[in-house]
Amino acid sequence: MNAQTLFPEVQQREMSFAEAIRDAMAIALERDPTVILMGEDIGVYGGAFQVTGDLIERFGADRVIDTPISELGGAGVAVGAALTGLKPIFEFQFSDFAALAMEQIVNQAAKLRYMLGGEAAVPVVFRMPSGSGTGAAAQHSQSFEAWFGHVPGLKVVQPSTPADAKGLLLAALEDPDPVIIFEHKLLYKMKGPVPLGHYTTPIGKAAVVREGSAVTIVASAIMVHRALEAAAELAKEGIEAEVIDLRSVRPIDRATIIASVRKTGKLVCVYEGVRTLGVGAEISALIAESEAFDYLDAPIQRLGGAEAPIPYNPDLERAAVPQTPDILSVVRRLVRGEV
Amino acid sequence: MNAQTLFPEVQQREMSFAEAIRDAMAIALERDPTVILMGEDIGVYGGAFQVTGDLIERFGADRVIDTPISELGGAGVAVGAALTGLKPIFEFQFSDFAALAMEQIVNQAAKLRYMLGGEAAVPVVFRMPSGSGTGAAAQHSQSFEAWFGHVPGLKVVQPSTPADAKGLLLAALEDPDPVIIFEHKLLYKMKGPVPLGHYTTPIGKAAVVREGSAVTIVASAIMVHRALEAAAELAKEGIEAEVIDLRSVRPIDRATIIASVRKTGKLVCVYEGVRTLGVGAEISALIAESEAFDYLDAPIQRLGGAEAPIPYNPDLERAAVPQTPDILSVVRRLVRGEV
Amino acid sequence: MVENQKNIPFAFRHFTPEALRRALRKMHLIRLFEEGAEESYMRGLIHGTMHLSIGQEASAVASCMELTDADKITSTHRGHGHCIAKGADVGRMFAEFFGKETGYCHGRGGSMHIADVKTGNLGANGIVGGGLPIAVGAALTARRLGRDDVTVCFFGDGANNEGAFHEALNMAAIWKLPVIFVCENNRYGMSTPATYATAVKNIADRAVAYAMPGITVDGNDFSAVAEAMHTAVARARAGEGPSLIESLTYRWRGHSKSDRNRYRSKDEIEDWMSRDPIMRFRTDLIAHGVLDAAGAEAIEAEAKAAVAAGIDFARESPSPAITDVTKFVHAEAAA
Amino acid sequence: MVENQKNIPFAFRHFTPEALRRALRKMHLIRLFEEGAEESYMRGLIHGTMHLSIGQEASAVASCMELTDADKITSTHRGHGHCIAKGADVGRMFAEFFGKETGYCHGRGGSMHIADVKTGNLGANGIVGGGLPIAVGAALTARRLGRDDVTVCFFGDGANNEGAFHEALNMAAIWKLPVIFVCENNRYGMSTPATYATAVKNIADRAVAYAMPGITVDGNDFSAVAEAMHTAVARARAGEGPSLIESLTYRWRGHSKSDRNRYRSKDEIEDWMSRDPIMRFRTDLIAHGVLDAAGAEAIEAEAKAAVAAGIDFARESPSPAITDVTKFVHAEAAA
Ligand SMILES: Cc1ncc(C[n+]2csc(CCOP(=O)(O)OP(=O)(O)O)c2C)c(N)n1
Ligand SMILES: Cc1ncc(C[n+]2csc(CCOP(=O)(O)OP(=O)(O)O)c2C)c(N)n1
Ligand SMILES: [Mg+2]
Ligand SMILES: [Mg+2]
Repeated sequence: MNAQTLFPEVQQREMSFAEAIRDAMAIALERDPTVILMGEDIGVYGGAFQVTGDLIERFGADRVIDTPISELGGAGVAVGAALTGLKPIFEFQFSDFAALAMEQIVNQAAKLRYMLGGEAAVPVVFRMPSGSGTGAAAQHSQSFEAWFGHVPGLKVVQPSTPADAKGLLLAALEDPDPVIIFEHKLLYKMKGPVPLGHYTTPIGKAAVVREGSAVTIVASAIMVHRALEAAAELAKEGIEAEVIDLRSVRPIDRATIIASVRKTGKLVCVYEGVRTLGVGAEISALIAESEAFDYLDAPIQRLGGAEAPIPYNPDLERAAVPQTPDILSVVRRLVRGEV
Repeated sequence: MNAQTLFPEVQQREMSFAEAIRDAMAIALERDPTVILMGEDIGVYGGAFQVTGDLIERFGADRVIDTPISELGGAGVAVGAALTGLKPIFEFQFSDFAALAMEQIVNQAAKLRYMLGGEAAVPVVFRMPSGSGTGAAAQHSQSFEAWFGHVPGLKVVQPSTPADAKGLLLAALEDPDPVIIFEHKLLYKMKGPVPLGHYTTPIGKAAVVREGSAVTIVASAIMVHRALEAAAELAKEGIEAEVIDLRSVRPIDRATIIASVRKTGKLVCVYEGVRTLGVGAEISALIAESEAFDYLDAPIQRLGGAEAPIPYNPDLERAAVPQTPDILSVVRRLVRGEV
Repeated sequence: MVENQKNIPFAFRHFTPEALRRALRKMHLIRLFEEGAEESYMRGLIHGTMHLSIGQEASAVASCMELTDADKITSTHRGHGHCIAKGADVGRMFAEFFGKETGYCHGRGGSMHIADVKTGNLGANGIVGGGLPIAVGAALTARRLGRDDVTVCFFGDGANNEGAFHEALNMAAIWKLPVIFVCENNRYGMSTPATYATAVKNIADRAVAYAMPGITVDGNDFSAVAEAMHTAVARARAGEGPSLIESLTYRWRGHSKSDRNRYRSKDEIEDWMSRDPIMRFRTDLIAHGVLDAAGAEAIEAEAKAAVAAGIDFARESPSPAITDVTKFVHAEAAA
Repeated sequence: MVENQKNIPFAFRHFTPEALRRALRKMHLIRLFEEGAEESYMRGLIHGTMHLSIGQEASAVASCMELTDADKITSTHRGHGHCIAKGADVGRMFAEFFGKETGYCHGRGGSMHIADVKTGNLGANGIVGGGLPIAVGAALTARRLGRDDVTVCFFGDGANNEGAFHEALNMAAIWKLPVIFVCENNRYGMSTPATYATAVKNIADRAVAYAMPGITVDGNDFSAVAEAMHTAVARARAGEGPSLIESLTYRWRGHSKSDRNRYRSKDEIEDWMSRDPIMRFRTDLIAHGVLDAAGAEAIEAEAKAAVAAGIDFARESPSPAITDVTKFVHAEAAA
């Protein structure tokens, strides 16, 4: 429940994360005739995770377009459409399949404006169901946000609440440049209050979702919920953790993170992607080079995914990414000066 | 000239970086009948950068295989061949085109051993001409090492000298798992002493290429040379910089970097890839979480590529990646306590 | 006599009664395995999702009839049938689904990654089209090492629109590699009809674009598939290059566990179910005197027992140690 | 009379003399532009590499004859000819090669990225096959916005083996989009002969795999290309879907500046040079009375002057400010 996107005076409704995204898409399709949806099985099937749902019935197959199983070509069609006047929202069935379309996303979409000296724009949105926890093993459970976060020309967001999922998608559609949205699969069924109608959540802004003074925990996507759970537990022990929902990987909200670490002097980064060269590496590095460095009174801690593909066995799968107890133990050790 | 790979007692010859790689491939083709080369125009053309050169004449078109322009398929054929008993060395014409083959490299090659519970191996080597400086603009100048460095199951190296280029390629061939080698295009013509015959340079080991006590500069690929140039200049000013050639991005040599920073208390990372989420982020983070943290007496500095695609105009292109004067100025400011 | 011979379908001329009975057993085993997996899933013993091949048994088994352990297959997310057809043990398969250390992948892969490289099964694949270039690579190995083994590459109608299909078939063709591309056209890629997603009517017609033979067969007709495979395998072993076989079939179940079947009618499903490929083969076997009704029953009962034993084995097997998350990422360092 | 008409090649029946003269001018402009670029490169005025289309002028110009500014093209690394054929100004093109702020891409793109989106040139592309799906997307926009513009997608023989080719043609076909795929088969992808890399003899035969019309034409015959394009463009505008045209041609120069031409013979090159498409067209124009020798000379001289003026413009133009490295990465924030 990020302060930035909740407007108490605005009417809101309880929705799941998936419903909130669908609501955003419906609003966009309604408001702007140039918006189209593309993806595999997003029509009558309603999307692999039922995110597009009944939109094909409401907006027709001309605007809710089932593609063949052709990720590279499909993404490229979206890029070409964006380049010539449409605003496509392209759904990858799993973010893992974006590995097939890196050429169109990275070599084309991200660079066209620049290569063409500002004479073109590619306002495309790529939606990517992401992360582990569904028992789908190594090729259906990856977290690629660090890859895209490394690419100039892209914007990359990771909502953690239904309200942000809607607001960031609507912001992505207003953005004149390509935006990648990572949607954690385990969040799709999560419910939360969502403002009705059109609104945007700014891209590039993190949210302080819990204030505290003892330690800063920067978390992304589903890890925000684990961090909040840990923070509630820690509070019982007298440890007041400040929890920041990263929300945007590119651009990253340096100011919010730096301000928090200046205050707490301790930083823990929690993310699901592989630890090495993951989002936590960037957060750590931006603090280590910033004015907050002088305020740091302990090493920066990173809790990321294991250095392994995601395993199938459910116990191994859980062990492969940070869980609430892992956050608890690292914060406790940090606060006690054990690291 | 990394100490680890030069053996004064061994016969050596002056070779270019490209020749050293060709020498390694010739030795491998000679020694091991299961080694094959694959890639676009690696036959009579000799490779876009003339690395394979005359190998087709020496080993025939059965072993030096020109592929159609089919990066995804070509890489996949190499993966399938590796899975069933060959040791393919697959050349991407430019590393940028690996964006087309991420699926086979990342979803298949990197994960097959794990997904199959150790029952299979994919001993493939991917060679990737990389980096900017040739006036080839945004789609032919990227540095993707951070992407692959983020992927468990892969090993990723970046040689900076002819001797290491040969030794790391031969080590990659002996490795039972997939290895990605980034070859900086501007290094291909660089000459240096190369031991004759078969030898390997260990994957996962950085090299201290200049000792010093005032500051640690960790650099990779062509940046090693710029760092050494800067260090020579700094020495005249009485600043003794220790220069580490990273050589291996995955696994990264934590021990060597930590030991150096414990000694110098100051760290500058210099790399050509985009600054955000680039290799320097990982180096910074590993120090900030390590026992060297307590020895740090200044913020960690990162000098990476600009947050932009590589531009065509040659002056802009140079401005887009770290140059020797940039290293000089950041080290001077760091040593003077200005950051 | 020659005339008579011609009226007998290929399979009954070509295979020994023993081989045909083994084929029937495998088909039953596949069906019962899938049913056992489905039930285990319902009972919460299996995690994740799975893609059942019920209805496609004839295609899988007939495709593997002439393969030895040295021959390779690459399979798909819907790969249980191929796996059994190539000779896998259902106990180790169930163990894998149950995430156990005794599974084919030691519990790391699950349904979408079952493989048995040693006997030539290079694995299921979670990526649609992922196995296509890998199969070509396996065929390249055979060529390079001077072996005469062939690789059979299974993929679906949906996969035929992936770029990997095009690149793989083109390379196999220009290098005349010993690979047989078997497209199991079960009319849908998830919810998307092949008639919508594929520009051409018969996927086998795409063979023209690679100057290779292409043939469309009734994938529920064991003999038709076996005959097409026989020709293609012989061609491949003779060094004459690849072939494309389109095997028309149907999956009775939804795409995966979360499918609500909104894209197809109940009538359509029932129509296909009324033409069960196993019963069809069994009837043919009896008609050609390969076995009698009691013999068929015995084969089915025996398969049932094997499945039950497999599930027991899986249930009783140990799980991997949680501390072993990073085991198998790389080869163990030589001790 | 009807009989007579039939003996006259399509172009001379279909286009006005004025249009044909403009076409000749464009062909000369392309040739002279390429020569000017080559010379500037030799003199160190141009950085990087470049891919010249000398020898392929008829194909580029004839393909764009019936396109308006609303129609789109996607081009390739060998795109100078397409760019000029679609109406680009050679001064701004040279300025781009010289890395100047006045260039089409303000010096950021260079030869491989020249585009002019406003007049429908969506750009050259450094990625072989990169433009194929983009072209399909442009055609989708036209359909969605109810416009009748078409997109012409240029690509090479080498590109036809990329997966992107397959995926793009399939989608264009199933959605019946207004796109014309023009494969300029100049016999080589870099050093690799199409006869080696492509499994099928005529690339146009691959159209069968997408149930679209496919035709192979002599790409050095202006009229033949124009006629095939006329049919395909009419089909596309009428909403009947895409076509594939294979235009057989040849590049006189090496692949890029670093090519040593080891994969082809001097004889082969000379043979093609002796059949210069520009001279062929010029001779035909004179034979059909569209202009006389003096008129042709005048056109060439005028093109020469335009190229010289373009080089001057480029040389005198300012370079971008070095501090502007990150300008154009994103839209400027609204002021
Ligand atoms: C590259 C890729 N895209 C999408 C998916 C999701 N997906 C899994 S199976 C499937 C349908 C495949 O259809 P088909 O090839 O016909 O095989 P079938 O399921 O019918 O056996 C899809 C879209 C995937 N796993 N990989
Ligand atoms: C994806 C990709 N692979 C490889 C290259 C390197 N390359 C540039 S042009 C070229 C040959 C292209 O051949 P073709 O499509 O026939 O076009 P032509 O050069 O003959 O005009 C190659 C291999 C590239 N730019 N992009
Ligand atoms: Mg199917
Ligand atoms: Mg060509």
